Amino acid sequence: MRFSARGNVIKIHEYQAKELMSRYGIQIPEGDTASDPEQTALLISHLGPPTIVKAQIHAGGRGIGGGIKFANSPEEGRGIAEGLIGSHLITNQTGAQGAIVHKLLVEKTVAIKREMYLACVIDRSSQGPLLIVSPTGGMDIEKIAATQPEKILRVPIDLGAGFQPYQSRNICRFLNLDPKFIRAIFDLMTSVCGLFIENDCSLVEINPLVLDERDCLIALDAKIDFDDDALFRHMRLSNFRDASQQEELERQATEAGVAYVKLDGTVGCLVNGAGLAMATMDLAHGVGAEPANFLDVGGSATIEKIAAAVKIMLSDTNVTIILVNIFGGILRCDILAEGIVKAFRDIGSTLPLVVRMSGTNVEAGTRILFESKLDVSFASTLRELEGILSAKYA
Amino acid sequence: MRFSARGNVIKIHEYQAKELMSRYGIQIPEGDTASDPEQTALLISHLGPPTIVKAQIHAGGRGIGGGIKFANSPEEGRGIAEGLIGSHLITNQTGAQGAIVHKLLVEKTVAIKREMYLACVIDRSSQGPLLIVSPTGGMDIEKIAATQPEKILRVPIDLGAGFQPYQSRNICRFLNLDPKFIRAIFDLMTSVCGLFIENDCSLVEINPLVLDERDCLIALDAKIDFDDDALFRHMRLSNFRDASQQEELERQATEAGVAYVKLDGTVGCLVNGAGLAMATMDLAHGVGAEPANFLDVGGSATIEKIAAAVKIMLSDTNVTIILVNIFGGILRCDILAEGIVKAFRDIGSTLPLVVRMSGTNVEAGTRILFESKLDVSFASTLRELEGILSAKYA
Amino acid sequence: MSIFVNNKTRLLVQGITGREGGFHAEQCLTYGTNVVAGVTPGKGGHIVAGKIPVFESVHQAVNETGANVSLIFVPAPFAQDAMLEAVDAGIELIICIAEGVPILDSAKTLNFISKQGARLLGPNCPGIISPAERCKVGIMPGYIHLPGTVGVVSRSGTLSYEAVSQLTALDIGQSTCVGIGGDPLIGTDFVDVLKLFNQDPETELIVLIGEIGGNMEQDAARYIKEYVTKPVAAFIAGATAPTGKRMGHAGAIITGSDGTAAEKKSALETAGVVIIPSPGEIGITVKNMID
Amino acid sequence: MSIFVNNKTRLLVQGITGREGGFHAEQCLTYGTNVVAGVTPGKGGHIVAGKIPVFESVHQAVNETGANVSLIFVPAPFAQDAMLEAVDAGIELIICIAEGVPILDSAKTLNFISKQGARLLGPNCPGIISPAERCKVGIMPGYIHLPGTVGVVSRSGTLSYEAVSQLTALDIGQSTCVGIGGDPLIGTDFVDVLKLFNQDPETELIVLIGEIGGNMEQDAARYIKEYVTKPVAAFIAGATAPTGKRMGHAGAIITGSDGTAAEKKSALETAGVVIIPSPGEIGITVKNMID
Repeated sequence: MRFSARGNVIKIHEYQAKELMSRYGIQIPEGDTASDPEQTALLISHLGPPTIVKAQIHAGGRGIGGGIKFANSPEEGRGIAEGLIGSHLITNQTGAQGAIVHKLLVEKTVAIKREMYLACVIDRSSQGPLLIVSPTGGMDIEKIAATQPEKILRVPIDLGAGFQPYQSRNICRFLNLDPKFIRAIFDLMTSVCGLFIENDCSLVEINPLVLDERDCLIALDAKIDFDDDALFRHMRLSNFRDASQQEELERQATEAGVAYVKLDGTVGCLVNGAGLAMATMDLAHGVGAEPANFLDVGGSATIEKIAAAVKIMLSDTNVTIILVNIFGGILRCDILAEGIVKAFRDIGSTLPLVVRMSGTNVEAGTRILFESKLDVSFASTLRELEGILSAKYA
Repeated sequence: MRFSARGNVIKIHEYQAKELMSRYGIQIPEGDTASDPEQTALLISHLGPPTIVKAQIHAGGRGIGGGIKFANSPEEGRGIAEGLIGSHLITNQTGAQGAIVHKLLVEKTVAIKREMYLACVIDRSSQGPLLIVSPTGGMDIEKIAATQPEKILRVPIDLGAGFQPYQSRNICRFLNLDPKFIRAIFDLMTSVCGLFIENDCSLVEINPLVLDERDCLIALDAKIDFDDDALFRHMRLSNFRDASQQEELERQATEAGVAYVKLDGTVGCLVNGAGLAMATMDLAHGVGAEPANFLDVGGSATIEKIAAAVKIMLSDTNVTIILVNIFGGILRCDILAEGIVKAFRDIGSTLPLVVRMSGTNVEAGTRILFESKLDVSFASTLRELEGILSAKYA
Repeated sequence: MSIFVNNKTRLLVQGITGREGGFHAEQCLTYGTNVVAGVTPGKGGHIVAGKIPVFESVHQAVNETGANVSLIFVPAPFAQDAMLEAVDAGIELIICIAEGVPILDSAKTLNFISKQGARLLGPNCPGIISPAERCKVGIMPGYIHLPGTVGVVSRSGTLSYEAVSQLTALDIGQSTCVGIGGDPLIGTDFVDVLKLFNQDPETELIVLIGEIGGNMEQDAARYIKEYVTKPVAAFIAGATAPTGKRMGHAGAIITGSDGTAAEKKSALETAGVVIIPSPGEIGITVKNMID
Repeated sequence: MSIFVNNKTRLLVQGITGREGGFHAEQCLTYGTNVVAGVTPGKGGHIVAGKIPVFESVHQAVNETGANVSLIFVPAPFAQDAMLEAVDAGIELIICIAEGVPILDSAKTLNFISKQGARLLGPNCPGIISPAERCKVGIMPGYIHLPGTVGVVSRSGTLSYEAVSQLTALDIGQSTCVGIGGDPLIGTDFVDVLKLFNQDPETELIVLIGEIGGNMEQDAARYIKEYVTKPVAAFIAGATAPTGKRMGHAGAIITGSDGTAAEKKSALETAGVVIIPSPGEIGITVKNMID
């Protein structure tokens, strides 16, 4: 899962990714979505078995988790749908609570000759989009990168000139595809690059990309992530939003516009700056105090935003203490302090706070907290903070 | 006029340029084309006078040449059309023979608040498209450049990033337009850049670009030239071709695929390489022998192409002598010689030739010409060539 | 001496009439920076902080004031436009504070910049400060800095303030502190800064503050091993971050094996870098290296 | 010495199995150039001229043979692809012979090249030759050249052969002859070449051959006036060409006042350049300058 300090996260389902790919001329298996067992059975009889039924959740690992099943008849499909729809599917990426299944993607199976891997991401060294291809499909690309790096080809795309024919020839050769596929590969890569750039994606992944028995290149599975920061120019992507797939506190954080990741510990961490937030978590962990969350309130936070962030932390019932570590730059300590006080008062919380503030308007902030009558321990350095926390968790 | 050694020249009429601009969202005056007086009158009554009637020919200077007239009634329009359609309009760019008028563009007049200039060309120093704007519209931009260079703003476009908002602000300020036009200027410039790049143009010119009384930016006149070398990827532009607007010999040259420009002298010049061709013309002029043409047969010429080029020269009745100056690189002298001989034999011409050949396969070429029994004087250097020509024209 | 900025810096602030822009322009001015101009379209002719003239465009500002460095405070969706405007107007060093710039905007901007020969710091960075030159070009709190000989370079803003505070508290001054920014695509990276620190006669020790995600620290390790002759201490944040989750910074997501804190620390250690074990021990580690 | 190419040049020919590519690859080889590889997709494994191995891609050719210069003979519509492939594979100097490359293709290629730090000569150029190094990388007839100390640079191919012939006929040898090409957008211009000739210890005199259109000759004049310490002679073609008509070369069209032969000659004359009055007098003018 990915989070943004701007609170504008859109994740999309496989069927939506495939729909978008199809609009760019990328071939996808014949199929459609179903929301209940009856529709599923109807769809299968319409498509003609054998079919594959895929649970639509915002997490990977569905195959092993039981979310992808073959259906050789409408009846079998109905049974699968009855088991899946409404259930919480648990995979290695969902966490213990699982993710609720509302929709199934039902597709006609494809007669596969070969499975390959294709993705497009942003590359730091070439400062633009990068295509990643591998003749080994269906596997986790990170696993391939770790064990068979020679099986991965990286093809940088120049934003001015676009994907080039020579790159298509190189990819074909690398994938050990017959030269007759050079044109098809060119068209596919041009489509993937167009989709990536025009929609401000952060990831377009086709895994596996398969060659079927009719020699067509088909996106058998599809994953698209977007650059949260560019969503302002793709407002129609909001239609893709599926609130049911997001952890409740993280959903609230998204709305409040703060970067929040829920973790399993008891120390609520309120920090500004991602680096300092991570360092603060490292510090807590170092003295045996496990963080309950990552939370970066960002630079230009308002009182309301801080208050919302604190309330989200406080509604995590595991939290027994709030650790505040702020180094004011753009964020001013007085605004931070007011936000904290507002949240504690609104909720009526009495949890203890350990606060270390520094930087812009630190005196005003300290005064506000001091006068608030909340249970605050002040630290003036990180080592003092470490000491206080260490004492509490000793 | 522009010529290409590849023989694929497309020039388009004002009404076609406006049609293309309109497809890119650029506003043009309300109007349509008419091919006869009746249609013209009907169009005027449909649009509602006052209207403007513009002869559609492939040359500028129409205003002074009498090709642009106001029509305050359908009857007046009919009269104008009767005078223009089928006539040869002579302007300062057509030459003495004029250009035939087949079509008129009839437009509703625009209530003009301001006239400005806008063009897009390729710029050598920024290595990409360049917008040229001026607050002085309706004039020849070269005249403005010569007399009021401070009235011209040059705005380079980055091919990767495209036209930028700050450039729109700068243009608005330069044109002394109210900031409320920043958005309209941004949209217009983005359209012009898109049109230029997507159609491989070599020139997009809107002169004048006018601001009308409703504060709309309108392309009152429009000119678009294409990059001949990129026509292979814009085959539909062939529909724009209007053979009636091209000088006959130049049209034949276009078909034969040689670069040919008809001039007024008597010395037919057959040269390979544009630089050497111009130098040869300079040399002839220097000894009082005026060139009848510029002709560059290009690099990889075949016997047929050479023969076609020679025939074009020979069909210019002013020509009394053929001057051949070839320095064989990619072009081989033997192929050249065979082409010349073929053309002279096919036509049965007896005109004298002065030939200077050098470079690849020069011996074989010389032998072919020598054995052909044509009236050939051979020169081995440019100074010898100069001497022979000088003697003939003394 | 210092790197990137000094007392010849003539600073322009883009977005100067905004809340953040105005606040920080004044802070820079107060610190001693030569803030010569501001730009906000539509606000040309205004005066900020009693003396900084505001212009309609960067071209005008550069023509009238000779500005050579620009600090950008415009909102992220307009950052590309502001950066390109600065490059186009001939600004040599552009520092983009904005957080949340679309990554393709950064890519296009970097492509344009590399063609034009300018330098970008950021986006999503706190800026640069050279205490001895009294030159602060960024949003860091100036008062925590002390002139000295330690060069600090960091991907994280607040964590670099933390580092500087600890150094200053121990009376260890800084030559220049550079925040390179937390985005996955940035204009100036660790290697660029290490190169300059290594050449800077005033810098005697380098503190590098990295974090999980990407492989910039590994690149830095390779560079240090081969070229850097000065002692380097490094802290890497995110040792306890879970895999596959994005920790705020767009650049801070661990993918596969090449983004973990452990791997980065090990690469740096191999290059002879002193690893700082805890974020509270940055200052003391450097002190021990000096003593 | 020589500029651009020398006996360390390891030449790759793209489009080597085509008619022109094959013919000229062999001509280069015969002249003495170290032609190490050819590329034609679909023809990998072939051998040209009895010894030049053909590869499927430039990357393969570079890996296997260490090629560092590429000569491109592919048809114009495919030239952009070929040039970008060469840059991407790490070729340092790319010479594009193709005539008729779409100008936006050239623009995109040049943008990419300037980012990657390679050099392009052309498109639409005859190439380079250094007689003393027995290195010919282009389509010029090799036999007309003579080793010596005159550097020749020209926008026009055949006109440069003419110039060289006249020099050689008078026993005046050439250090390097560079055809920069007749397109309006080219990778290497007069100023780039003048700079190198001016630094080259073996070049004692420079012949510049320009033509109507554009303002590259005026730029050259400015550069010569300020920097060039060696004598320069220039011929400008197109004095009799009519205004507004394109003389074959896409670059050779006079627009307005800044493209005429008269203006160019006057700019060069002001810079101390000897103007060659007639195309037949290139050799004799240089001889008079030397004597």
